[in-house]
Amino acid sequence: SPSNEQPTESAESTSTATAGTEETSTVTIAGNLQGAGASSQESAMDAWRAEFQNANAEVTVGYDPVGSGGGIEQFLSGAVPFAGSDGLLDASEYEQAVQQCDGDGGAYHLPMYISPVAVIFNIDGVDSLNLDAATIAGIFDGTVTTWDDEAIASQNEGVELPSSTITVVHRSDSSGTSENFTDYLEQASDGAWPYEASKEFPETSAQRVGADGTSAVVDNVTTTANSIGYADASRAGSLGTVAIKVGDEYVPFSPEAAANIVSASPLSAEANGENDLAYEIDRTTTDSSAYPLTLVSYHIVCSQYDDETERTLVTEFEKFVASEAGQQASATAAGSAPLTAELSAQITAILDGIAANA
Amino acid sequence: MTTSPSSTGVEPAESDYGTHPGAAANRIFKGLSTGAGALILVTLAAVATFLLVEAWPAFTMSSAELGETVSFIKPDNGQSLMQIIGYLVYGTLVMSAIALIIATPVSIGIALFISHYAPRRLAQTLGYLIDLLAAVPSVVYGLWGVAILVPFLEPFFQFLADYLGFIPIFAPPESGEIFTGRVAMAAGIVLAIMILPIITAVSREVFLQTPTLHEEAALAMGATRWEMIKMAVFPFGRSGMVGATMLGLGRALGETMAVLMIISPGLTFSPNILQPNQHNTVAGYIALQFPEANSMGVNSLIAMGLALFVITLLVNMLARWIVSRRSEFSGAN
Amino acid sequence: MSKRIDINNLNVYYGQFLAVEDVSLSIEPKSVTAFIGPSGCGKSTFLRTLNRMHEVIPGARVEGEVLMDGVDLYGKDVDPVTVRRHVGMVFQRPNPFPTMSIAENVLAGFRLNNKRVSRSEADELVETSLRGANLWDEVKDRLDKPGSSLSGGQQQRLCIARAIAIKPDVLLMDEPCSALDPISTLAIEDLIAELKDQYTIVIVTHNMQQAARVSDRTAFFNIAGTGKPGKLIEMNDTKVMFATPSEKATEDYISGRFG
Amino acid sequence: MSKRIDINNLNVYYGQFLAVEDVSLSIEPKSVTAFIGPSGCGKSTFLRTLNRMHEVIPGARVEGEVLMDGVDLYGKDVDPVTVRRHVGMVFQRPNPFPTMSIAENVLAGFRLNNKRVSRSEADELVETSLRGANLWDEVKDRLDKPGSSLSGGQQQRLCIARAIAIKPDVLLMDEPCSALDPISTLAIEDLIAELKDQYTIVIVTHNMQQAARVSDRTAFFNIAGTGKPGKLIEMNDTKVMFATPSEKATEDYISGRFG
Amino acid sequence: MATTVESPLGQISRSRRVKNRVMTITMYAAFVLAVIPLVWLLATVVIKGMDRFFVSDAAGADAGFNLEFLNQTMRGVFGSEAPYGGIAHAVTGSLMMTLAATVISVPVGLLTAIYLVEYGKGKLQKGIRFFVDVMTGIPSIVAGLFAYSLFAITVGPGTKLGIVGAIALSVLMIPVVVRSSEEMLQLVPNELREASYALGVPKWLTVIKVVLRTSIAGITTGVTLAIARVIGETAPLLVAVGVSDSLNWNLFEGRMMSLPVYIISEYEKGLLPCDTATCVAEIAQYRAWGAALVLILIVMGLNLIARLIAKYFSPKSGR
Ligand SMILES: Nc1ncnc2c1ncn2[C@@H]1O[C@H](COP(=O)(O)OP(=O)(O)OP(=O)(O)O)[C@@H](O)[C@H]1O
Ligand SMILES: Nc1ncnc2c1ncn2[C@@H]1O[C@H](COP(=O)(O)OP(=O)(O)OP(=O)(O)O)[C@@H](O)[C@H]1O
Ligand SMILES: [Mg+2]
Ligand SMILES: [Mg+2]
Repeated sequence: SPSNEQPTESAESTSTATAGTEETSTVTIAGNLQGAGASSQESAMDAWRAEFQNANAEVTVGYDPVGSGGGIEQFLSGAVPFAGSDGLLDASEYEQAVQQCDGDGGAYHLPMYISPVAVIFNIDGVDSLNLDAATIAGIFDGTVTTWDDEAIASQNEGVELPSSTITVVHRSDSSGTSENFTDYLEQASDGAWPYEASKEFPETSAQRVGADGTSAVVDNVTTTANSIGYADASRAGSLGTVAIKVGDEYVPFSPEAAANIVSASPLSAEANGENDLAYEIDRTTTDSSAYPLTLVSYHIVCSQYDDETERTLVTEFEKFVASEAGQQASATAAGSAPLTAELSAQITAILDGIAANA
Repeated sequence: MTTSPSSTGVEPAESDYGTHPGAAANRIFKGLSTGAGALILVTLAAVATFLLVEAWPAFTMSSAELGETVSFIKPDNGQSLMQIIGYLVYGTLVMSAIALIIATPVSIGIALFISHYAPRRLAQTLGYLIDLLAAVPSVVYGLWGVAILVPFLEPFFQFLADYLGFIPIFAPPESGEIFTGRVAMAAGIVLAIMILPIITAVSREVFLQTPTLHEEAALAMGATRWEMIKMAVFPFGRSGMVGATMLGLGRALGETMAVLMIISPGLTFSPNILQPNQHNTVAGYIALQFPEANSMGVNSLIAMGLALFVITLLVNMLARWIVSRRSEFSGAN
Repeated sequence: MSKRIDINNLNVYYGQFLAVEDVSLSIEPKSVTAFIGPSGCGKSTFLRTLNRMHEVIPGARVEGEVLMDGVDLYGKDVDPVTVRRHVGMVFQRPNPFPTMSIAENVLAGFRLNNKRVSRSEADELVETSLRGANLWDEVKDRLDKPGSSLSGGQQQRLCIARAIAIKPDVLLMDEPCSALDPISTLAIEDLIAELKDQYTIVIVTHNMQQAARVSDRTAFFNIAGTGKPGKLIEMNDTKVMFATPSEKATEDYISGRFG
Repeated sequence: MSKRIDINNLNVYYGQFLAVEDVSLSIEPKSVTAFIGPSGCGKSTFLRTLNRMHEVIPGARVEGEVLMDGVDLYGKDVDPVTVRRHVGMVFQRPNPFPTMSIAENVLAGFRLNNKRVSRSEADELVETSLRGANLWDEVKDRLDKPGSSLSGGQQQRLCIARAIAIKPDVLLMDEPCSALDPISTLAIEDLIAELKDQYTIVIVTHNMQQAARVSDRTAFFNIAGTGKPGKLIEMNDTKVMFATPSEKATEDYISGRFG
Repeated sequence: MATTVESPLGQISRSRRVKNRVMTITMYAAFVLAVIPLVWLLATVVIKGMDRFFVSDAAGADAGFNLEFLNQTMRGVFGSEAPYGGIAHAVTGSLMMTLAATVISVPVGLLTAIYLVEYGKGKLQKGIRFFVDVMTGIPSIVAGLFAYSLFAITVGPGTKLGIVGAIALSVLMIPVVVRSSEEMLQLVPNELREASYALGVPKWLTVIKVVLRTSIAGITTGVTLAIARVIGETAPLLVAVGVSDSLNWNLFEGRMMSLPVYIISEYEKGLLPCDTATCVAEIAQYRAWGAALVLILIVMGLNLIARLIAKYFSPKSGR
């Protein structure tokens, strides 16, 4: 019915009006670009897509938040030209990418969405706590079971801690957030975390509740007194958050600190050459300007696209995502940490390379 | 008016009683409906084949290798593919059983209320109300369950744990305190609310069909209304009630969203339905792991889907057997 | 074990519709009373008011009195369930409970009032009731078989056995033979003749010959047309009624001129 | 518009069960033939074989011949659908289509067969058929009302109108009055008397008086007991049959000694 | 045994009376018990679902009641600022896909039911009956995966179209349609079939014009129940159709949004970052509950339509 069509246009026109601030690209591009993958980026992706479409009225960008696994699967089968992923391709997937991408160059990871993971808690009257990785590991593993435990109290002098049992809230679904969190605990806790990093939160002996998705975790922490959990920092809301011990200092999460840890981390040993920005986040850093409990979500793209339109769409879109404007949009809408200027420039250069790689 | 009974069929139109016009349409229609039935069998065969083919790689890969490829399969922790399937089948059955145990008597009560107790005018409206409940999408049940019902149930669970905690199934978590309502019992209750309207609707229809003959026979002997129901309505409706329950069970077995939003899942064979992290359902587990699964992960998940499919098959066979076992004494006479 | 029933000025309604109008008659104890009349004249309706079975039908209600040995069945303190214990009923189509065995069927009513029945007591009751219904010899070897495995006539006698097992005072029968073959019909008629030594029996029948054969007194009901109420035309000793009916309509009906 | 039917050595089975055994008889055109006999003797079963309606029942089958003006209805090239257009049927309980109006019910034979009839033709057909069924005057003002809004007797006549609207040769009626009150019964009986000028009519009835009143010839069926097959005992002109039956069983049945 | 008190005919034993009373009360209680969650659930959804209708692009969170939510899509909508976005595309998608699923399922399901009731015999009939029951047990996500891989194999990888979702939904819908229609067809009295045959009407016309026509009311109700069952499905649609933020009327081109997927994805967004005067942090929650309300209203609307159809077609009762 026509009444349905109308608002779309009006929605578009209002958006175009606000898009005046955008540096308009010189090339006019048109077409459909479809991606799929991690749902962690969904809110950021909404912002990128909307802004990019505003600047390029003839482009439609879509993104199916089917999860990293699903995104990679679709990328490798050629169903989508780029995927969003919280994790890195494994060896066999790298191999398949060589097959799927039009040249022999395989695929690249581009870190586009950097988001600190906050350790959130709900204690009446307490807004922030200082904890080191070992204590966090103890709490989530069930070796530290009450809030007034010495391990916690010793790091938080002057804070009035209840004696109640700690309820741990964790993700029950497979997720990149869990993987980053457990990876941090495994590496930074000096063995206090006896499990391996994993997308599934392990079955610890803490008094715990598993919840499906970030929202449910946040809801549970919000409604359960004396509980603790972890979630995208942007979702912490008014809940208390933990400043984690890095080096000798307690560092609360912040966008800058999150961006810094990426710059401070090495590339993965398995990375596909220097253009493949697959980071191995350095969880044990002692650099207290960095926040090591950070999730990096990538856009995985091919090093070469034979199809002219596809190449233009992917590279133009990704360049926008990496640009200051793009990063600012996601920071506002999704609370992510903007890329540092150097990283942004590096990504743009890589994308220019792909664009030229006809 | 030819009187040649032995007309050879060369010119059937000559006989007054030859083939009627449109006899072909008759055959076509029969063919179409038989075809539709066959199409269902074909679809089902296709689904089964799909499940088998997709599950095959996961079944044939060695347990250790699978553990390495698929993140959620951990043979070292006692969670090989087969073990997970075992836990999930158990969890599915536990939650469905809770749902059935609650929903069946309540539904039958409501159905009887509508068919034999409520004034007729009222009964119709009531029937409509209940049907509406059947129309509420499961996402909405999930949203409501998690936002409203689960917090409401917590004190009630605590009460159960305090007074009946000595029975293993109602044993509280170690601390003795119900710290979350996101347990198998809660999921079972929401499932019960979901399947209630289906069971009610079907058993109501069955009860309404009870032959007046038998009802009156009981009443004429000086039976009270309840005695009449026991004597005439239940025996007649038994197979219908089983059928209704099976329909409800079908929905409970396959329900994803509502369970997922409510339960704090786990993989054990624990009987403790008031403790979190003990149970999960096949459908729920698939939905939890599917987004982040790699290709072998998807194969493994489909293997679990196959398991659910097989359970449904078995449950249906069981139901049919129950019904047929009683057929010697059936109401159809 | 038999009672006298007096009906005074009884009207029966289905909602707004007056189905039976202003019937007054008396039923003698230890005798067989037959109700005859064309279809739709309200025989069944009237019969059912004698044990308040009409209350089972939504909207059905009565005005008037039904006195059983002087007690008004519609009195305030009277529970219809108790009424039906005293006034048993047998229906047109035999309706044994299909899920019960023959013995259980006989005991069904008795069990309601007596939770614990010893085995021997139960066996005895089954035997006497089935003997009373002339069925014992035919079924004694298969008492645990379902009631529905019997032939129509046997099923009907089983229903009679079930009804007399609770030792009612009155037995109502609504066209008990109309679904049966002639052999079974004869068996039931013989049975009625025996039962009247002990019970007050009221039987509705479409079959004049049957009424003539089994009943002591006959009541003839008629109806003026669709939508009109049924009325009692006359009641008399059966012999008198069939020989010299006092009403023209009765004569017409009996002689087969209509109906 | 009327035919003679000859039945030779007909057996009818329900699965393994022989319901009617070895019946041979002839039905004269433009006359009313009545089938009488106790319940379960196979009257309905036999009647349905005359337009192959028994084939609707799973497992039912026949052996033998039914010749309509010499054509075997069970011949190889004969389509049961066509047979039924020649041999109409009216059932025990009036069954107008509940979703159709009175007029549509009359036209059902055409409408359901996707036959186009012009408006005027249709109007005419409705009127003649309803007049033929003696119903026109009662319903002419409400032809578009649902058929179920009529009284039982009117519904039954509507069913007759529906059956004669397709101009069959033979009209079969299975206890057409047994669910009706006496007034409606008389109306139908009058109608039958009129219809026999045009149609061959076969009627099953439980009611001896009715058979005596309406039929020209009567066939008496009987059954030896439950589970035994029904048989034709004798057939004769109705007057002869009722005055001087040649068989003892017939006499017993007619005089009401059983049944 | 019974003790005679006032009643001249005696009374039934106390225990029997008590039991009868208790059971009567139980029945009433069971009913009330079932109505409570229904009313509660509806009330919750209505109350929470109204929030979004009081937010407008122009006036922000303090706007009066408005229907923007129904007219807007999510194209260009992000974060907690205006435009606040709506469900026009999700409603369209849900309706189109459900409609397509209905168009596929009803003929197949109905014809199968006709086969089972009117034609079926022997092994095939038994088999179909049994497997239709088994089919009700296909987990919905498996149906989605099945449809997705069917198209991945036949059309090409990554084929996500409205029609794929419709096929997934059909797999879930068909058994429900068969089951309910079968029950309804069986309720049509044989008398009517016989009346039709006796008029020389062939079987197929009898089935279509008498049997179906008489049972259409019940079948409609069954179909609505089946629709209600699938219109709330999430998992299979996410897998088979993907998501979209724009209006799409074409089942054979491009992704489509649906209401349940919309609800979940908005619910997942949680509280959004918000530090200006005009932003609405809870907007995603508002949208989720608002969409849930609309979904229930749609289902109720369908139910109502079905009832009207049922009433219109139902056999005309006497006088
Ligand atoms: N449940 C009912 N609701 C409304 N009217 C009814 C009901 N049962 C019977 N009637 C009407 O009451 C009248 C008397 O019916 P009843 O069944 O008592 O007649 P009957 O003499 O027993 O007839 P039959 O010989 O056919 O059994 C009829 O007009 C009938 O239509
Ligand atoms: N559909 C059926 N399947 C099996 N047996 C049947 C079926 N219909 C009738 N019979 C049996 O066939 C025999 C003849 O039945 P039929 O209905 O023809 O008798 P009838 O003379 O019409 O009796 P009534 O006077 O009661 O109508 C009976 O023994 C009956 O049980
Ligand atoms: Mg009667
Ligand atoms: Mg018959």
